[in-house]
Amino acid sequence: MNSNVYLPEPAKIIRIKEEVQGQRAIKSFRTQFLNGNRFSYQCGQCAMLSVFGKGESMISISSAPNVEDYLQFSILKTGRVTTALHEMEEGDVIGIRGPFGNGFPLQEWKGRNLTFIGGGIGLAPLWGLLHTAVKNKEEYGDLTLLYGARTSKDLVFRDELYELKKDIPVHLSVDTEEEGWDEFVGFVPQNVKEKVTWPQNSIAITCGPPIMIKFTILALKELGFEDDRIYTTVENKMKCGIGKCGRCNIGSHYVCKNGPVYSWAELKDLPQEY
Amino acid sequence: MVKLEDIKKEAKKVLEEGKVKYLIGYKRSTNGLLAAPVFISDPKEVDQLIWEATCVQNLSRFLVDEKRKKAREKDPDNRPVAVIAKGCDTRAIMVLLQEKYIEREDVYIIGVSCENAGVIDERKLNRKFKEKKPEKVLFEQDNFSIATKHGKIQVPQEEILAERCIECKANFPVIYDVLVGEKITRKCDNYFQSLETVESLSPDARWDYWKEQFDRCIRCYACRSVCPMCYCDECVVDSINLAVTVDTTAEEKAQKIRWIEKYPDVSENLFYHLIRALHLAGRCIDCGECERVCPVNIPIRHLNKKMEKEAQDRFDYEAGLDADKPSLVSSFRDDDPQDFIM
Amino acid sequence: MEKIITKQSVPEWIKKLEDYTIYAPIKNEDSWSFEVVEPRQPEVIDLNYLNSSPSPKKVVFPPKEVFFEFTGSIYDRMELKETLPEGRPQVILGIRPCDAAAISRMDEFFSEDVKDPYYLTRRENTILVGLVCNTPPSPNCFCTSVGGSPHGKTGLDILMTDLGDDLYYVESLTQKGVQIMDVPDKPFRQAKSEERSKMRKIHTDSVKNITREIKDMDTIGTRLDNVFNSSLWEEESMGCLRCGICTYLCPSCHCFDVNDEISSTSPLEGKRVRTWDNCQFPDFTMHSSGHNPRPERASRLRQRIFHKIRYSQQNFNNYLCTGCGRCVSNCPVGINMIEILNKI
Amino acid sequence: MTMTATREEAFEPRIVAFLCKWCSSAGSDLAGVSRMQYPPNIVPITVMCSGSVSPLFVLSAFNKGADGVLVSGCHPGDCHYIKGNYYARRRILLLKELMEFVGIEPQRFKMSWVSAAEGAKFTGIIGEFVEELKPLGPQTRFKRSLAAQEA
Repeated sequence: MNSNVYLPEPAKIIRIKEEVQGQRAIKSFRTQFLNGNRFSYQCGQCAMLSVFGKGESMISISSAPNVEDYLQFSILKTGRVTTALHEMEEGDVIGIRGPFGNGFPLQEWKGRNLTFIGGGIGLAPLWGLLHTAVKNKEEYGDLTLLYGARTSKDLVFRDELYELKKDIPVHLSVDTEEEGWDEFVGFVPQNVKEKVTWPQNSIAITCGPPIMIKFTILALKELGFEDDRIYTTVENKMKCGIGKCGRCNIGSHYVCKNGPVYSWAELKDLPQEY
Repeated sequence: MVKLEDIKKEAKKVLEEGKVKYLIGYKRSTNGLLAAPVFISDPKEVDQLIWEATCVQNLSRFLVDEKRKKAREKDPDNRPVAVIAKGCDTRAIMVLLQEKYIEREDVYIIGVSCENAGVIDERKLNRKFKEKKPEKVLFEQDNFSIATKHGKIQVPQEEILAERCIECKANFPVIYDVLVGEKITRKCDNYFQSLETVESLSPDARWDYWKEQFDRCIRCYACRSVCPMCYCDECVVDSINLAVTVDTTAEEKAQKIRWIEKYPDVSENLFYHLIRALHLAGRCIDCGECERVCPVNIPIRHLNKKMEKEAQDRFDYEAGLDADKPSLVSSFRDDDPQDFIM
Repeated sequence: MEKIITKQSVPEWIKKLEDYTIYAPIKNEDSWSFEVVEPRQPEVIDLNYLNSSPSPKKVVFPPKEVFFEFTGSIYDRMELKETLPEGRPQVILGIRPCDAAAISRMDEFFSEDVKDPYYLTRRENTILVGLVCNTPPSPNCFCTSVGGSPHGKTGLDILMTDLGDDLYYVESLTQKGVQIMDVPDKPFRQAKSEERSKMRKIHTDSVKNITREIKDMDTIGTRLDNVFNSSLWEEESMGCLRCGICTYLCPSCHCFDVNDEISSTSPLEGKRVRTWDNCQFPDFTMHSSGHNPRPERASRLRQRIFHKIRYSQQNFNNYLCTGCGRCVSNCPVGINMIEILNKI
Repeated sequence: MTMTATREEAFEPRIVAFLCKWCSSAGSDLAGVSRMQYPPNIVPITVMCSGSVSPLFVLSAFNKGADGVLVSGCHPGDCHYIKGNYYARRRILLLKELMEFVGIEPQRFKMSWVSAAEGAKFTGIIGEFVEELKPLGPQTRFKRSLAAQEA
């Protein structure tokens, strides 16, 4: 990447997939750098996406690091930049800087059972991690995914999820009853209590709306998970990505730099300013 | 003659009776000469209150905070808030009532008359005193009595009186629940005297003058923040809308117009200050706080004063005297001036 | 190098530094600010000043910094032109030791880990000429509580001491300092030993003249941690107007915002601009969803004080406050960091 | 610009005109269909009523480099919404006074009443406006500086 950390690298959107429609629309964007550059990163890291003229937004990279052809970002339409991204088409040009943040300590988890727990768009930061673990299945214990959304229409990566079921157990859930839904009905933390068993030698990785994360952690604690076996990612408003602009801090930590991945053991001692 | 004891007595009484949630008054500051706002709910604490010519703040500003806070609370205490208010401050309350931002029963006004005096301009005082550190400034008949380490010094009023007090139209409360002091009007020959220097300049010279002023602005927005009339949740100069809820759509947020850039530049600063002055036309009651708080000494008050003058001269309108009147820009008369229209 | 210059010779010295942009305190009615001195008019410099109202940080960290310009079209290609500041050398003349120390804190911050090329380019080209505070420029000065001194040398290239009698004692502290003292027709002369002892006496006395103090700074970190969840912040912030005076005037506050400014839509032309930002504004941390991690004035006041004292201690083993007292003197409602820290 | 041309000859001011849909905008159309000539210096923006012209629009036009701004609405008594132009009259007066107080050239900001039948009046106003603006040169006072950052 450029030696000037504030200078984005122009990239082309090569594929757009509509994941969720409506008011809380989600699209997945695959991008390639115009100059053919590659960009090495770890699972859980983020990148700053520029829509020139609109601004920047910090987005987690949802493709796995071993994917060489593209970077994927799954983005919920929520503000100025993300709305502009949603209006873009394949072939359009954006800017990318990064990667930023610490990433998941996947190497340290070898030999352990990994339970991935996602809610809504919160599956995106886990997606690359999940795929990396699945690809190297033999290095880990049992891999499990629990994922839920408000309704079945709000689930992201729907086709891929059913594909994934061939490899690992996938427990889906929706918040309320709906016709034709034969999996769990209820909130993700409830599903966690139901499906996750004795946590010995297990790591739980959760991401989703703050309220979901909060109750999922409570559920995991109840199941006997120790604080340093629970991982989550934090998001805050960001402008620089390198711990300089000063707004994403929780205590003395900058989420963009020291985060976004935290074990509950670290996070519980930091101020609740996220 | 306003006696501090009388203010304390009224404050204590209203707090003891439990009629009000808390009281907003003035206390001695630890930062410097000027008083600081104090929020008292325990009647025993009324002894902190002071009443001097350093009580510059317009405490009605905190009624806006109170309203915002109440809106967030699930089970709010609906008792009124007591506020110690000078003449200009009560006119601000009048505008808040006129615009139905607050209701009369939301506030208990302990009106205090400035009685032919007013508050000081700290800059004038510092210019005059330089090394002799003033410690206290009290009103005394036609003079200010200033306590310093070197003893008391008498200074004629007009030498250190704030410009806005010299040009004050009502230095006694226009609305109150209790009144401390007497209704005495200060004499003033020309309420808009301070504008004359700038008005008499040619357009080019006026521009040179204001350009220099706006060039200094660092856009800390203290003028907006201190203003009781700048209560909008969404300000046109902010880049995002603060009134976002879970129901605000992404498009609404994306379409928020950015009228000006965030950095301080003459053009952007000018835009901000002019829009603010226009939004205050017919609403500004000349408490002068915007100018007082400005860390780079921009004569912001003159912009508002200009609007006040036009409102009075052209439309016979004065702000903050009547809560039942329609506002300046939401009303008109058939014979409003139109000689400027082609 | 330790020299003497007469006050009358200072303009002469400045005139000779024509390759430099000179920033110096200039009086504007009731206050001072650091402004560019026209090369031919060094007489406007007022070194007999207290301290500037806005801090001189703008010289190295301007309120507006263009990162790059972009041209093109989002449908096709986008060209970026990096706009690093020009390397013209600049001098801040007469900076107070607290403000110089603040710049040195920013140096550390902007060069730590990932480097900030804009700040560092400006900074590398900046020479700081400090002026000792014989008496505190503000009744709210408290530099000695936060590791500074009215004659502190941190960050400075030259330190000047007003000896009275129309003389400055000028001490170069770095090679950069030596460089700008080395001008033709030297306006300087060697310092005599009695002038040196006079300078020392002034330095010793200057420390004694600081009356404001934050007590027990050695335990401030843990004491702050203990009151993180206290109602103190709510009480102290009751009057807070959520304006930007405290942070914008602060010599070491360096948080910023980044926005795109468009000058043409077709072709798309514009620039990405960094501006100052402020932790006291509610939109500073507000997420796009409307969720705000620091929604109340209390949490924002706490953030400012923690950032200045506690977080900087944890991250840099230093304070991000150098005791200039601007936030105390200029707060419109009398919020006083010194008093708050003395309460806990 | 040739070397011999004076600045006044070469300078073509740009005027942003906020025209009420019900009258002035129709008036300008009438001027057009009647083949009346008026200088091509205006950027017309049709608004629903002169009363809907916020001071923000005017300041924004100047901020983005307009050399002159015109707000044109219906004659008193003729407002499609009964009172909109009366509100405009007050607001625009305040805005004009304020802008002049900070030193904008008074010639740069105008208001007019032009009915749908007054194509000729519209033509005249624009012509006169352009002539008044030419000697002033480009408007720089309220304009956002696009110059590269200052040192």
